[in-house]
Amino acid sequence: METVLNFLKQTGFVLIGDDPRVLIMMLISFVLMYLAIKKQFEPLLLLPISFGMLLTNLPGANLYHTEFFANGTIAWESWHDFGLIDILYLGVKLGIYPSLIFMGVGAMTDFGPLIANPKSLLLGAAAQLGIFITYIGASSLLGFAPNEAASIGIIGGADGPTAIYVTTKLAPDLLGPIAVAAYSYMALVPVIQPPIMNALTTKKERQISMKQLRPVSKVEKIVFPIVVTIFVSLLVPAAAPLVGMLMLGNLMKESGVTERLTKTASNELMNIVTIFLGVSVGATATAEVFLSWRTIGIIVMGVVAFGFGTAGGVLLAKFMNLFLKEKINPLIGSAGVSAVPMAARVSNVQGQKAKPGNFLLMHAMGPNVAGVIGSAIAAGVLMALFG
Amino acid sequence: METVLNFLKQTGFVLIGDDPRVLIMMLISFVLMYLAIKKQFEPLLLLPISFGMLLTNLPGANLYHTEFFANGTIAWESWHDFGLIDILYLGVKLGIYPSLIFMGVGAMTDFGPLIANPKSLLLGAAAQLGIFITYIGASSLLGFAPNEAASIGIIGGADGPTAIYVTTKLAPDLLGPIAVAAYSYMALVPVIQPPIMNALTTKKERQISMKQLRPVSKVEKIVFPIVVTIFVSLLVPAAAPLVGMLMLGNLMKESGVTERLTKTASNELMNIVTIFLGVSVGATATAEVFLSWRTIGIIVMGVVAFGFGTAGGVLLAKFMNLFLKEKINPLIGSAGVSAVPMAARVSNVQGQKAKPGNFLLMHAMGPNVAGVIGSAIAAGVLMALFG
Amino acid sequence: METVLNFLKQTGFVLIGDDPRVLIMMLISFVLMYLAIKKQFEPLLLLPISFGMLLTNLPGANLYHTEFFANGTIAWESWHDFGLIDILYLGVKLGIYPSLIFMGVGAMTDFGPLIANPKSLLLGAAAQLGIFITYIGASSLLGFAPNEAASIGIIGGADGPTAIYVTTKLAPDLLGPIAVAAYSYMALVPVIQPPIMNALTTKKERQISMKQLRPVSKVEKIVFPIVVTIFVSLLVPAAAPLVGMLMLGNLMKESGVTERLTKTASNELMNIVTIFLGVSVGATATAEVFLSWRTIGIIVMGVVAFGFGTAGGVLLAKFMNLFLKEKINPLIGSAGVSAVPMAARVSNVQGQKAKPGNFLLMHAMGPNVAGVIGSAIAAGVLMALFG
Amino acid sequence: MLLEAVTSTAVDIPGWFVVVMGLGIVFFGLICIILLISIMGAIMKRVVKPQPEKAVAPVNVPAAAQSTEIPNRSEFVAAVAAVIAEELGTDITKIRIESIKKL
Amino acid sequence: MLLEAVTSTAVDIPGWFVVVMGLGIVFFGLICIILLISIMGAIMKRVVKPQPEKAVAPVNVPAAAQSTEIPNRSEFVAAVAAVIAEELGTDITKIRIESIKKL
Amino acid sequence: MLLEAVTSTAVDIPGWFVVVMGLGIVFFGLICIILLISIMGAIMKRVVKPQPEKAVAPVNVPAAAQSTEIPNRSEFVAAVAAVIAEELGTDITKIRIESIKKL
Ligand code: NA
Ligand code: NA
Ligand code: NA
Repeated sequence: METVLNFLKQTGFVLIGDDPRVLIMMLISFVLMYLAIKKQFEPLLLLPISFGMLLTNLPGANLYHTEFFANGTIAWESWHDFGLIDILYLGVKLGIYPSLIFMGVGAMTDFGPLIANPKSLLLGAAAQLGIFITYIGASSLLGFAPNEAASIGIIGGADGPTAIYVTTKLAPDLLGPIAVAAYSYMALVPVIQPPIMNALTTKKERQISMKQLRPVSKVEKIVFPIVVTIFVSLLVPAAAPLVGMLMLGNLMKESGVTERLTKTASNELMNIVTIFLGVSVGATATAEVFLSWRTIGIIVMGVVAFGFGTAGGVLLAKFMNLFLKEKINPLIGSAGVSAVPMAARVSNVQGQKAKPGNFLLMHAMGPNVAGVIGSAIAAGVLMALFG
Repeated sequence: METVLNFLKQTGFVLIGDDPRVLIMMLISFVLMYLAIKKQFEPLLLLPISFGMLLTNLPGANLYHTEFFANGTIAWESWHDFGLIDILYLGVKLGIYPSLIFMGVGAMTDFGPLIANPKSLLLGAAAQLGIFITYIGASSLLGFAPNEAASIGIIGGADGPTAIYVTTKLAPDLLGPIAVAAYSYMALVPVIQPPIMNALTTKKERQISMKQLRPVSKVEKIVFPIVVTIFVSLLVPAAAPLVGMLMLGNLMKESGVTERLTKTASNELMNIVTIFLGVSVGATATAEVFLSWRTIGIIVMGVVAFGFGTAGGVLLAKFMNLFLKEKINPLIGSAGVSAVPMAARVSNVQGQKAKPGNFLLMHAMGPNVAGVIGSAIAAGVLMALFG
Repeated sequence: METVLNFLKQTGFVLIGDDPRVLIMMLISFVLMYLAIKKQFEPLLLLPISFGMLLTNLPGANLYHTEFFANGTIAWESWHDFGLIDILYLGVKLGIYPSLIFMGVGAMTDFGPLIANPKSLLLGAAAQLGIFITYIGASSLLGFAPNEAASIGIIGGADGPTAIYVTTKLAPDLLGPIAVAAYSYMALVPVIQPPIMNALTTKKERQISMKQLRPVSKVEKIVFPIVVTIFVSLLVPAAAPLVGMLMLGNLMKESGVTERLTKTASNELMNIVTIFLGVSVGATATAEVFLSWRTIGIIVMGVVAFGFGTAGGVLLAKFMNLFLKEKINPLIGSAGVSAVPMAARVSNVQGQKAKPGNFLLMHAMGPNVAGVIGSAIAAGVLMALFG
Repeated sequence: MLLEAVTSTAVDIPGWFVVVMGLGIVFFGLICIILLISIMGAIMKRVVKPQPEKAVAPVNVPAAAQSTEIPNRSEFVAAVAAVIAEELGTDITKIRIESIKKL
Repeated sequence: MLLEAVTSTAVDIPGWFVVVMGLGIVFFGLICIILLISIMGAIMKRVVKPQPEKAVAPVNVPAAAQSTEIPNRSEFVAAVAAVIAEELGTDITKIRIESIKKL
Repeated sequence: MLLEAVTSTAVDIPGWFVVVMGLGIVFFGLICIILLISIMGAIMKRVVKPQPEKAVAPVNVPAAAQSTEIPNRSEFVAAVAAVIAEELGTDITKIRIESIKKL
């Protein structure tokens, strides 16, 4: 009888008593699941992340151990006690998953609109404003350490893999809240961006039509990923894993000779990595690290990052119009944050609201994919400064 | 000339002389291949297992080294001598493969029939009787150590990944024979179960028709995996890796928003893991561990486990009928052992034999999937007791 | 100001100054990309290889570190500094990737033509002549060490995974140039072989028609991979990982009962491994190891290997015709080098040039797949001698 | 972990205890899940307006195809397509998908 | 690595410097890529005879379907499908695939 | 492992020996496989009633493409089906696949 009581005392039910904050974390994971499933907030990532968050907060299950990855190291000697998610997490910790996902992204990306209209790149640069403004805000106003502030800023890059890669290198403790914020705000792009876009533009500007893009030759599309890989990797070597894999994927696609590899990179391999990445990133969100004012700070700064990024893109477009003969519709500037292809669709929708039939999608794809390169460069700079 | 003779002495042909038992093991692997290919005994697992068994018993090939995994440890320092299967085996040893397979299983499982008829869960519980009866038999009668007896008992769970996971944790030496027994008996369900089912039921009982199940809402199907994950993981934390991944797969499926992940989890990822798991589990079946009276004991106890599990399910159904207004057809009780979906099909076939047109398949799917959860709980208890 | 200048000094642009040879390596990678994309030289491998070569030669990116894998060891203790490709390279270093690719190859190979006409195996043996002639040439004439000469010889095996596997074991420093040579020459088979084939045969010989092959039963196709696995692994145990996996893939295919595994092994799994293998093998081609007279030696000896292999196959076919009643068309002898299925197609094309309508494809497939087994055996012998 | 206290003395656990304890927890667990399902069902009824997805045991599935309305359209089409693909793989030659429509 | 010199004194980097430096390098990098694209374009025009693959924004793709010869049929259908999927993703409502045939 | 004895003195192995030994074992191995295939064939004939699967050398495969058939038919249908499935998943209402036929 005594033994049985003894047993019951050691179930997860009783262990909850030791740290009831796990209940709050479970609730948070439910909210994220709701957002992922019902509101379709980037479900491919948020559903695994939220489930990982649930699993890690089940007392006694020991699927993930924060202590094995403390202080930027890996407790290899404890391999015998590694839980399932500890092992999946190795791919995050070693920086493999984000690069592999980027390979898949590259295999699905068409840089044609960017090559056809290289000015797009300026918009993709301006929209990285949010990253650096947020860095200042997080470090000066909220007192985050510089490496943490840099990781928070990169939320404004609006690229999940980039945000996760940088955070893993600079501030792994914040991985959970930053990943959640990054993917949530990417899903909220249609909510966050339009008011800013409308506030900063006149109706007349939003009605600007843009002429059809020139055709881009296959050769240009093949040379582009090679040139960008070399140039960006030489300029900011820390960005090489992300940019290199992105462009390898893209080269495989555009070459047209490795179709089976392209298909696998952008489907099965990417899906496998996405599941592993999501579950293990979610698992880092333990009660201890997540339930803190810092998380709220991150969530607040995340929306600031998206906001300033949006504004930066739109304002530069307006500024460029001062000099350009063929005016740019400033609505495509906001697509420079990346959040591919959601932000470009938002530009398109807003453009059609201002003037039905005004298709901006292809024009917005230019800044949109430029933003991916832009935030990879920004990530490289931040990793170099604070790595 | 002398050198050449020297060479010949060191081929595998000559090494066979050192331990001719490998010839018997090859024969056994042929038998298993025959069963897998010709008799279609769970070929997806048994074919890789049997081939792994063949490879490991080729003297000199050194694809797998028992000694590197002796005493529950891994000889990392010998990485330089790791053979191909030693490396694939790491996924078994670290407990990764069974959980990943369970994710795929979850992504293919419909818990609807269970939610529609929760009483099914009692049958899924009763059918775990075989596990514990077998534990007693193996430990008291055959003299197996408790941890070994527990691993043998879990054969009665009729879930391959669960059996492999438990055995890896409790009695890795027995992995080969237990995996072979588990998958063979799962394939033999249509042979093992019907006589027991018929012996324990009257024809009238077998003719009972059951009314159509109620529709289950999408919300229920989504909430179910979350609730079960939390509850089971808290009750028996050791079962969390299995149940958690099973339910993650199921949640991905039922959510309907992560279709590409669901597809990969239940196809390519599962297939890759199945190959690696099969080959490496088969490779543990070296002559030394396999050719022993203990293997025969395991094979005998395995059928005992399936038999008592079947009986448990059927008898509880009969017992429940004493109290229920709407009678259960006791033939669906046997499906509680799991062996999804084979056991449910057996119930259906027997039902139709008793009364043509009496479709029991959907009714049997309830206990069938309940048995998966039931044996995961039983596994958790055994791992907690003997881990 | 000083700081900014300081920064610029440390970009990759400046680092190029430290070792401008990387520019030459980039040029070489461009040439390979051109061959892969425009000339379709085995693009599935050469495109990832060339991109890996590019990435590894971007100064500062540090995606791959030669020093971590120096002297046949792995600097595990430096895991913290492992770059992306260092980690991908582990699969090469541990010998996993070539075996997994061979499993996929096996799952796509039909040994039927070989079983129908076992004499093909003699041609597959004779075509390994190139391997050993090249060994002699590389070691005696060019002064390569025996282990290096053996790795160079295996280029003549005309099987990429075999060449990579052997080189990883015997002379990892030469991995880059040997992989490039092996895949390039495999792509050049339609250029290299025909002149040799024509020089060694009379028009009349090339016009020989061969009678249709007998049907091969399913049972024979199933038994064949099992028998070959056992026999070859016993004869040359070092070849077991390659032959075993090749035949596992083939058995899965021929058994007809594991279709989903076969599909994954020959598609997604193979594609994933191909990408990882290609990029990481390419990354070993650093300026230091690649820009050397040894590389030119390897490239020269590679074509010698292919040439003598071709000649060996053709000449043995002619020799066999001295004794055979039903003459063999000696054009199928050249297919014995493997380079599946390119070399068999070359035989077919030459056959039709000599006599339109003379279909040799199926007849050439016999020696073609025999060459895969033949070079695996040769690889085993060389690894045993010099490993 | 559950039962951890016992682990150290594992060899001493009597067999009947394992059976009682093991089957007991299995039954306890699954009975609790029954309750949880019932609670879930009750909450569903109140909070959510029940959205019956489909009957779980559609005995007469083929009948569905006779109506002009095709429920679960995508599954249906996928199934049809699978059949066609299957068929064409096995050299049957005259198949049409004509007007899978919903006008 | 870039900026390595600063790393050791990372805590001392003033915020404005990070912004100026960061945005500066981002702009510098992307402006350089603009130049590279232009150079690439110029070289293309000279060296390679431009082979326009297709318009990037092919408004009237369906026209292709009018011809009676359909080369590379499966690729073609995949492409058509992709276009449709794309379009439909952006709420356009009335599309038919009618008689993708080759008679 | 085979030839292990030699390994320690690897540098001393004369080249001709490698060639003779190597080619010798390759020929020996493949000749043995010839014998094994023959034995297998002989046993097959006795034990199993031969079940000829199909002719190994279907000489006139290309001919198939000449007919009015749609090559790669199953891929084609699968692609179309995928599109439909996709579309229908997103509740758009008027789609027809009419006459994907092969007449
Ligand atoms: Na961005
Ligand atoms: Na079970
Ligand atoms: Na070969």
